[in-house]
Amino acid sequence: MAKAQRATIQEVASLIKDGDMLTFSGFTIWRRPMALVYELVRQQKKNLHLFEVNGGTHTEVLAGGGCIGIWESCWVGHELYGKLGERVADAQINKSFIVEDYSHAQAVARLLAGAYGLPFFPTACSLGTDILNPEYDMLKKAGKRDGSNPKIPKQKYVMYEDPFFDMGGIALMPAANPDWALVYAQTVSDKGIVRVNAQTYTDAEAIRAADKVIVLAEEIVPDEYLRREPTRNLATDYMVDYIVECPWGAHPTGSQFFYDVDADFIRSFYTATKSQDGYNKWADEWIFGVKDHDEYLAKLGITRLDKLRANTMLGYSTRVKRGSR
Amino acid sequence: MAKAQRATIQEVASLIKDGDMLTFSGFTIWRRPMALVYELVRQQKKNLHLFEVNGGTHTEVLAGGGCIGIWESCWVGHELYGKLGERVADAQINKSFIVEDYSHAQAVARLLAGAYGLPFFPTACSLGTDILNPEYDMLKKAGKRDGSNPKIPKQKYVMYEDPFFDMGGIALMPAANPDWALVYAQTVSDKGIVRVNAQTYTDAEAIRAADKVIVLAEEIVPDEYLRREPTRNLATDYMVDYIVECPWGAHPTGSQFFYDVDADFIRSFYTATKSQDGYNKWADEWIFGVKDHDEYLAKLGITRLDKLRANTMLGYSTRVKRGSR
Amino acid sequence: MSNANEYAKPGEYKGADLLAVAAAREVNDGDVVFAGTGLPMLAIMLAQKNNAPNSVCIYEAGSVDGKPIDLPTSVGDARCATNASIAAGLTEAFYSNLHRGYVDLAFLGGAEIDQYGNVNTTVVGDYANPSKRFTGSGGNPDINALARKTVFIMVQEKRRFKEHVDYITSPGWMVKKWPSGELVPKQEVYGKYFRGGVSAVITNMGVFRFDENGVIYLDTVHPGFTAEQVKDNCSFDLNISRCKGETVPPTYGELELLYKVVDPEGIFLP
Amino acid sequence: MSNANEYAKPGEYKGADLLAVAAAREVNDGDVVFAGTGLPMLAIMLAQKNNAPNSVCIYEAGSVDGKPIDLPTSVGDARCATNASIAAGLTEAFYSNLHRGYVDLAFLGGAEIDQYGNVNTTVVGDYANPSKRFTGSGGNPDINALARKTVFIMVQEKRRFKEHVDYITSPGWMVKKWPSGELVPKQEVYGKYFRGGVSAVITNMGVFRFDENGVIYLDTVHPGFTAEQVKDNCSFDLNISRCKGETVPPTYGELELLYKVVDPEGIFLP
Repeated sequence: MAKAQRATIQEVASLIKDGDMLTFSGFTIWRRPMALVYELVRQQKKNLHLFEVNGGTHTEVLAGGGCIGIWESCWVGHELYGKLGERVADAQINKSFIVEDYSHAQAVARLLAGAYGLPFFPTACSLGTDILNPEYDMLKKAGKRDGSNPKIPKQKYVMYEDPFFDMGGIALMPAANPDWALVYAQTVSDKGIVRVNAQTYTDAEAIRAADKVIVLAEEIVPDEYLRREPTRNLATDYMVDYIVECPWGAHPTGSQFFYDVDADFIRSFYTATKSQDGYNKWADEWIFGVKDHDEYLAKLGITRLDKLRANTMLGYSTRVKRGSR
Repeated sequence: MAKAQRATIQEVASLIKDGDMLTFSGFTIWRRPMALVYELVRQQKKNLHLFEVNGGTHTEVLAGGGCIGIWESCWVGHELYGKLGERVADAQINKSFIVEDYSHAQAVARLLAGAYGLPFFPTACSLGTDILNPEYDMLKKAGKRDGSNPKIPKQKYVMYEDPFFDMGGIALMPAANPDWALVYAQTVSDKGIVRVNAQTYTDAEAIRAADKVIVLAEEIVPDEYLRREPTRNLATDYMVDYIVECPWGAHPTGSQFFYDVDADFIRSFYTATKSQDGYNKWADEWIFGVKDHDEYLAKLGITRLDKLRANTMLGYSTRVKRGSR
Repeated sequence: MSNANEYAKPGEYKGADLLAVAAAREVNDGDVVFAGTGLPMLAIMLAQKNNAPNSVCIYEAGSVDGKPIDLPTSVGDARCATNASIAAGLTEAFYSNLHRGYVDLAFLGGAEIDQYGNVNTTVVGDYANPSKRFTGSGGNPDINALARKTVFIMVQEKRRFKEHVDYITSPGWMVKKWPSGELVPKQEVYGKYFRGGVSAVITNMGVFRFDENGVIYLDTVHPGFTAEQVKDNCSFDLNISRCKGETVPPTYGELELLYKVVDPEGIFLP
Repeated sequence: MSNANEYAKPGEYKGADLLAVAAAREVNDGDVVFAGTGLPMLAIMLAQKNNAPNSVCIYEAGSVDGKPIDLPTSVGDARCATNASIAAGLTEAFYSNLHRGYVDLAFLGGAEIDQYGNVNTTVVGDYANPSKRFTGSGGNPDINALARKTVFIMVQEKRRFKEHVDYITSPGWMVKKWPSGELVPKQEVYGKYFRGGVSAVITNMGVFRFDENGVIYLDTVHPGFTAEQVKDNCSFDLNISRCKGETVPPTYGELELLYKVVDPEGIFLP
């Protein structure tokens, strides 16, 4: 049955406890639940266990904010607008949190297993690499694979010989079932049905894999409208726990058919956050310096936001200057 | 790249060799490639190896036609219009072909593994049942699990103990990668992009799992039209080998938004085919008695077909009498 | 209707009516129900229009929470997807929903059942040399295996209620552990995937439940039948000592819903 | 353009131009190409508009065979899905397409590479105590592992061309067999999943290929450079004995396509 409750960003953020395991919707710099991510920093969450198929600007915001205890993923950066994830890099080098690397398809395998309620999912991707180096199992090195934390599998992966077709050895990847999926979607119904535009990334899997789901949506629409085209919906209402209507909630990441990536904003974030001091100054201005999402938007201003607004036919902005010409 | 060739029912049927492994689109009595199934009987194919997530009227047509050598599935019947699959039942009882039973979700697991290029897929469904009784592995009993046929796995399933979360034993189901997927879809583009309406059943998995794919479509449309809404497409052109435009190609099974199930036709088929003699008489009239699909449709007549035509808003017929009132 | 809540008297309703009504009453409001073809579809639609308006129905062909305008005749019917929240495929139904653990109640049929609630829908006789073939498992054992509760809807006949079924298609409370095949409690085979099991069997003669040892007993007998008659229609020694009386008959309101709203065309209720 | 097929002279094009053009020439018409972010996107779009009009591009975020009107800046960009045949997710890209075996050519970048074509995009130094962190693997090792051929596009620097990379992120011709970690031929680790491997590495100085033993050698040197200069920009002893001459420079037509059609906004080509 529908169980999704309407709530505010502050309310849903307050439900997330230090040490909880989180995953996110989106892909690198697209459809990230940024308004909620900022609020997690504002509420100074600690020791969060991130499992994400891929990282992005939101990961850097949380890393710099000192919110992360464990980061399991395969990639972090800002795509064309910042070639590295400097806060995660610092953390790995200074061992301020645990970094566990998987490949992209291995991370998808883990989330698929979680979404399907399977203990593991097999994959032949990335065999023969240092990603599978037993010496580089950082959670094991930290003594965290003893079974005491039900969210941390007893092994990073297991090799298994195909008994059916003699294909050879294949890697079994353990399920990932985070406590929370923090999702940004373009549209959610007043009962909790979720719909996204364009690529679905791993959003459907993240929603199903997580124990609890928060959906920030650009707009909340009447349930019956989304039921007219059920083939276009990503998740049903009983998979969602909280819904928040939050226009521009993915900024500075992009939201197909609503707004484009704010390249300048991400570029300046990247430049500013190459050092922790730089991050702190940036956060003082853009996270702690604004009370909430409304103040954040007011600070950005309508002129900037309108430039990002998507062309209704193309689904992305034709007004932003993207290159040198 | 697009490689799909236009062809006729006769041409594509002639490409399927005796002994080939086949799977089908659709679900029980919906979206089955019936026009092609009839032609397989007309061309008197023998010893076909059917792997299907579930059977239906088309299975009975092939069973009665003497086309089947191995049937791996979980169910056969005509839903409300015929409570058993009499031709398959006779074959199992008389051992005229091999019947290998899986559960529905186990069969889905096998097709998913095939679609993803995995050697197996895990499932906790239907543990503790006689479906997993080693004594009832009929392909093994027939000596067909010796690895000589690459389409028959060396084992029916393997139990594996979860090494990650101590969930217990889970069944690993071997991949199914049929030689052919025989697909009926409402729409295919002139380059081979496939789109279906309403439920997708296991059509996407069948197309990806099979080595070669034949698509019978109600209509062939210009490629650019299907590219305007890529989220609605089921398969891309390079996954499809042959396309056949074949209106009413799924009759007597249903095709959402084109026509409903022909309940009377299936009921009379079921009644007629309780004995092999009855089947033979039926086939003489409806398969061998008509030269091709056009003659079949002419024999059915426009009045009957128009009754089945789907209401354009609801997607099914509101003109057929379905019950006693 | 003024007398909507009054109970109909024997003779005013058919066996199938009570079957559907009694089954519908097993649905708790808000349940996520995974229903099989036939009477279960009738029963869940009645429940949604009566006692469990917030219950949700999943069909294995891939529709989630459909709100059919016209009664579907099978789970793959186009009608199942009308006003659904999701119309996808079997992977969505069996893995993203069932295997993941969203399903509260399995609503299924069966050909034969044993004292532990094991159901056979596959063959009569030795599987390797059967005397009769039924349709086969379909999704019955999958749904029953991983839902938190299962209700079976069946026809009561001596030959259908057996001490041991010829073939366990769908798991009850005592199932087979392979390779030995010994009967063990369901929990032992399912490990942490154990979520519950068969909670009720509803026939045209009575409502059955299961005791602490997973053995079936008669819970209520339908009006017009005696516990002894039910016992006579089982080939094992049915425990009728816990029978707490008559099954509550349908109300006129429920019958009205069944015949006027749920199945006005007379598809499952001629 | 009258002189579209004439070759540009040194000084008339930049290093990145030749990089993109040489990479585009590695695409055979009809190839299913799985491309990573950056220059590979530029190169595949050039190939589609020039020598391989029937090639198809998959991006890991879930778009298949998109026909972007505007150049995407990353693989998850909304622009990737314009006029695509499928817009789905990573499961579609990595499993239904890559793992199933539909991909002919992987088109990828890299930070460091060794003589066997192993690529590092993860860390500098010991992984447990790194001195520098790159972005991480992303889909690079997955795509490279299961495509039939891989082309890497990289910057040529002595510190980037190493005898052994600090961390094998993406598999070359000699990979690590666990738990021992000994270097073995890729086939040995991939079994029947072996479909091929790295076929070319293209830098701003030359085009490299691999010999029968899976060892890299210089195939052609870009105009304006000598084989010795390339050798000096590798920290291992590069085999230049098989260098068959100069890389064919871009044509004016290719440059026109790159700057006017593929990247008119100056995103990858300032």
